[in-house]
Amino acid sequence: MIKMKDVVKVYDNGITAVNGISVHIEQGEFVYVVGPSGAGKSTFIKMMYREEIPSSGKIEVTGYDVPQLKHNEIPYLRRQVGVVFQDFKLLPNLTVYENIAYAMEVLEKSPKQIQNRVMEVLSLVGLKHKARMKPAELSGGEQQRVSIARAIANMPRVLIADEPTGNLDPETSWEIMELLEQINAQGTTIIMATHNKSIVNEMRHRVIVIENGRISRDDKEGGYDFEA
Amino acid sequence: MIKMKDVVKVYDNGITAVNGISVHIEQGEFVYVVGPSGAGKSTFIKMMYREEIPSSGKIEVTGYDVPQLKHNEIPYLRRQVGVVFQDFKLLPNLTVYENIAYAMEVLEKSPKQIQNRVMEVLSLVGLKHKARMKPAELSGGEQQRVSIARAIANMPRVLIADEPTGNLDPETSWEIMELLEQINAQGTTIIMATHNKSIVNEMRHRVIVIENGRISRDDKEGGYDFEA
Amino acid sequence: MTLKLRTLSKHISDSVRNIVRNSWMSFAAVSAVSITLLLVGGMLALLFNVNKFATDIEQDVSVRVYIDLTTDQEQRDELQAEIQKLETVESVDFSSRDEELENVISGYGDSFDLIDEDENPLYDVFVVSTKEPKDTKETAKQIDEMPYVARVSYGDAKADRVFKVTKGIRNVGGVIIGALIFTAIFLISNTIRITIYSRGTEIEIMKLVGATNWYIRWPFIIEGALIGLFGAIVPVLIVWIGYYGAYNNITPFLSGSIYSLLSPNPFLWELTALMVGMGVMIGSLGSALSIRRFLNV
Amino acid sequence: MTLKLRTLSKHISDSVRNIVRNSWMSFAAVSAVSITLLLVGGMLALLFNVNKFATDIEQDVSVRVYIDLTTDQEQRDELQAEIQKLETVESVDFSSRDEELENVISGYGDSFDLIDEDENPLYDVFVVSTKEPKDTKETAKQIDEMPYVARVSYGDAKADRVFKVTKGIRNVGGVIIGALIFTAIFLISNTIRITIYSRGTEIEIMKLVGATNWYIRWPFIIEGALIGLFGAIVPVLIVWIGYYGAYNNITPFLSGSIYSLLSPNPFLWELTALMVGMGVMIGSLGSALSIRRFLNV
Ligand SMILES: Nc1ncnc2c1ncn2[C@@H]1O[C@H](COP(=O)(O)OP(=O)(O)OP(=O)(O)O)[C@@H](O)[C@H]1O
Ligand SMILES: Nc1ncnc2c1ncn2[C@@H]1O[C@H](COP(=O)(O)OP(=O)(O)OP(=O)(O)O)[C@@H](O)[C@H]1O
Ligand SMILES: [Mg+2]
Ligand SMILES: [Mg+2]
Repeated sequence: MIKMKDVVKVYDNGITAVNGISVHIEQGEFVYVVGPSGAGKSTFIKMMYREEIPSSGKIEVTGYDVPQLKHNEIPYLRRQVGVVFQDFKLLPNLTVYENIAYAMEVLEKSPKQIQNRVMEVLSLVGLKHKARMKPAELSGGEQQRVSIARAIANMPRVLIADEPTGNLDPETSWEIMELLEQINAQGTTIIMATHNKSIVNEMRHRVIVIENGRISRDDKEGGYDFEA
Repeated sequence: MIKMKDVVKVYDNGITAVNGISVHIEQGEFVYVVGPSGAGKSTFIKMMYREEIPSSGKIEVTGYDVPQLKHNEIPYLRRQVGVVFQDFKLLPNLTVYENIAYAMEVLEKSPKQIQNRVMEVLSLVGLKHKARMKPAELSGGEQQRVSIARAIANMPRVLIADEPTGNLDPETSWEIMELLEQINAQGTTIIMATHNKSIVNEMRHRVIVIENGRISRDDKEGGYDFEA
Repeated sequence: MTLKLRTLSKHISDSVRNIVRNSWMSFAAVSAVSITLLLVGGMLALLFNVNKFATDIEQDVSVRVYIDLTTDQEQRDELQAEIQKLETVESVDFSSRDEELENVISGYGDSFDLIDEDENPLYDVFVVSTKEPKDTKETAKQIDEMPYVARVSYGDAKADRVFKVTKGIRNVGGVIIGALIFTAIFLISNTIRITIYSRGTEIEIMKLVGATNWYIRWPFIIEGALIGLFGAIVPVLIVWIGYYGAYNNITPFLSGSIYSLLSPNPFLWELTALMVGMGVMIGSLGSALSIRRFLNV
Repeated sequence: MTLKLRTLSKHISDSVRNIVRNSWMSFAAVSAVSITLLLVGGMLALLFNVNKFATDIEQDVSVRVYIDLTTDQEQRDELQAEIQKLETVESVDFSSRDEELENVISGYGDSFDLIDEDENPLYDVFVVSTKEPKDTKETAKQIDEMPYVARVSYGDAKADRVFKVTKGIRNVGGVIIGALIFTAIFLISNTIRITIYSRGTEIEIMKLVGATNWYIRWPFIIEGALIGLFGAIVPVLIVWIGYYGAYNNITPFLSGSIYSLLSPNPFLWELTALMVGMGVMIGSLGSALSIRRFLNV
């Protein structure tokens, strides 16, 4: 499903964010990625859908050779991968509804199908009543939930979530986690970077700990703590 | 220090984010503001430094009659109040160093003073080595810490922090909390909106719970839980 | 690049939505297009009329055929018929030596009052106009070889000077038009580029949620075309109103003279087509080109 | 608004930093300013020379004083002296009736070869130039009342036509200059407005961290001025080079004629001042005005 081999990412400013990571993630797995601030979690994740290109190493996602992908193939990789971005990345001029619909229109789905699915995912994240608002009119947590709704709208084979509960209260966080569990149960691979200790400790899944750009621990049913 | 009386905020889109809040916060207090996503915490906080103007009600902050302030007086209010924004609000074209320095230059402090203080706050948040980078080159948690560093640089009388640990791992979050405790111990009033249950429960302070735009609980040494 | 009809209509509605939602940006872009096209349209209207004026002047350069003093009426008619037969000749007008003298007197001042009609030192003249100004010289030569012709002049010096001046005017006008069109292309596409650059993050997000380059490009191209189109409306209106105003005011003064303004009918339509065409073309092309730098993400 | 020297130098370095960091945006703005100023500068150079040309033509309208046939040498000198005394008169040239006849022959064509010098029907003439074209009529009247003067003409019809044409040229030129300057103001400030609008969030952040309106405004104003200044460099260079090129190429052709181009020396400096002034003024003012909408936050 997702294979990384000796992946290194050195940014233009000389910072080595990922320093030799090799990992296999099977179809249907649920993986937490944890680690201190600036450890390279987001970079690790961004390379999977080619927001960043590794400096060296191999990455394979749902059969695509990601670093070697031609420009015109990238959109098709990204359609297999739903992403909840750490900074949401909502289109500021579109309403909540339109933001989610856009990600579906890109696949040229029928308007009927789009309408139904958008309202469905909006009610899943509890924001059906805010469909007509612009992102700037939402609270931080609401924007985050729209980003989640958009990521799952196309029922992707892989769901990548970077800190999806960072702006949510514990109650809402749990609701979102249950949603992700359901999606995972339907066979979607989930990779989730998080700082939320209680979630990682209570909903046990594979935990990959990244420190200083390297995987320092990789436990099948691990807990959060990565310090000694 | 901070007084609110019957404050209501109805946004242009008709949403009532704050629906009649009255509260007194004394100089030197440390107050958590908690509540579910979209409850009105950020709105409550934004009205203190006039990012938003209440639809009705009175607000007094460090002696300023905030809603009645003339346009040319607003900057002087804001210089008394350091703010950690939920979405960081860093200037994208300035380096980390310059972002913090800008908030001090505005007060026309001497270059020497500015230089010393900027490096000081950067080392307090553990980012001295990233001083020359642009915000876009930082991880989410690093950007958040820059925003914290900027807010405390001018040693404001009031520090307002909206979700300051949302993108930080628990370890770093504790370091930041200790920093805030220190600042509070020096007499700075701190108002902090947060979703971090363990922090609120372990570092006990006054807790204001906001639900549906109203204060549903206000405990001197409360815990996080606001449900039932 | 093959477009489903549904997708096309989606692109169109998306582009309209973008224009409306970015209203101030759209307004700034539309007004930049408007003012540029107004400048181009106005100057083109002026320059094409200057060109017309130059042509009118050139047309006025006629060949003067001085007829032998000994020629009688019949021979003169014969000569006239022969001249008329030349393919390059438009018209032949007779001017008697008495009329010529009057011309001289009125043209050069009345010092010539002194000359009696009996002392008239002038010839009878045929004034020959050619269809094309450029044929003047050749025609003059051909006529010179005909019988009964004393001498032919096409006011060599004067004509050459006129042709030189009109050529100069045309060259300068051509350079100005070229410069204007270049300026318009540059300014309009530059404005569009700036507005698109300020939407770089938006485009990046579109790419990140899986949009293909063409899916992103189309609404921007249509938006550019619409901005160009909307930007052309006001200048086209102004040019029509202004030109009709000028035309109606100036034409009475020119009546009777050899000069006339370009008739609005085909001219304004051509100008309109040019302005709208430029707006739409530069707008859409400018969009398509500016967007490139954001697409390879 | 009172500025500490340190703050001022801070503002200047901030504005330079902004220009460098937003390099593509600055480049787009600078090039929009450049192309606009080039258009304005080029057209102004052209139009001012057209105006000069019109003035040259007007200057050429001289008063012709026909001297009584009975006047002797002494009386003629007396008359010349009297004319010269008029304040409006620039020069008085004598042209004998023989010279006049030659003029007529060469000017009107050689039909006049037939006239013997003995039969010369013309007068001796003083050709009087006035200092200002507008004084022509009045001067002619005054001279007409002097003794020994048979008649005075200033080529009434011709002069009136010349004045009409030059007035027309000047009016059209004035309108074009006005339109160009308006266009330049609009386009440059519009470009600056768009670039500033795309930095709205930045300005809001500045306000949120406690910057006063003037603290935010100054770097933007300076930035606008610098963009105007940088934008003026290339067009100024092109205008200098182009004008010298044109001047050196055209002047030889005009030597001996009454026409001449405006001498580069004061003219190009004035044009430079105008272009730089426009760039800097519009740039800084455009900045100052565009930024307003973001400041009341
Ligand atoms: N675009 C970039 N250009 C240059 N350096 C970058 C860029 N993005 C991240 N970095 C650097 O790479 C390192 C890893 O960043 P990354 O975003 O992967 O961290 P992270 O583990 O997601 O942290 P956080 O938990 O704070 O989000 C950081 O030190 C950061 O400064
Ligand atoms: N600028 C705005 N315009 C219109 N409505 C807004 C605006 N900002 C917030 N709202 C609405 O006001 C309500 C309260 O928002 P607020 O940001 O105060 O919530 P919050 O308590 O901070 O939530 P979170 O924990 O998710 O950040 C939300 O329902 C939101 O949709
Ligand atoms: Mg991250
Ligand atoms: Mg909030």
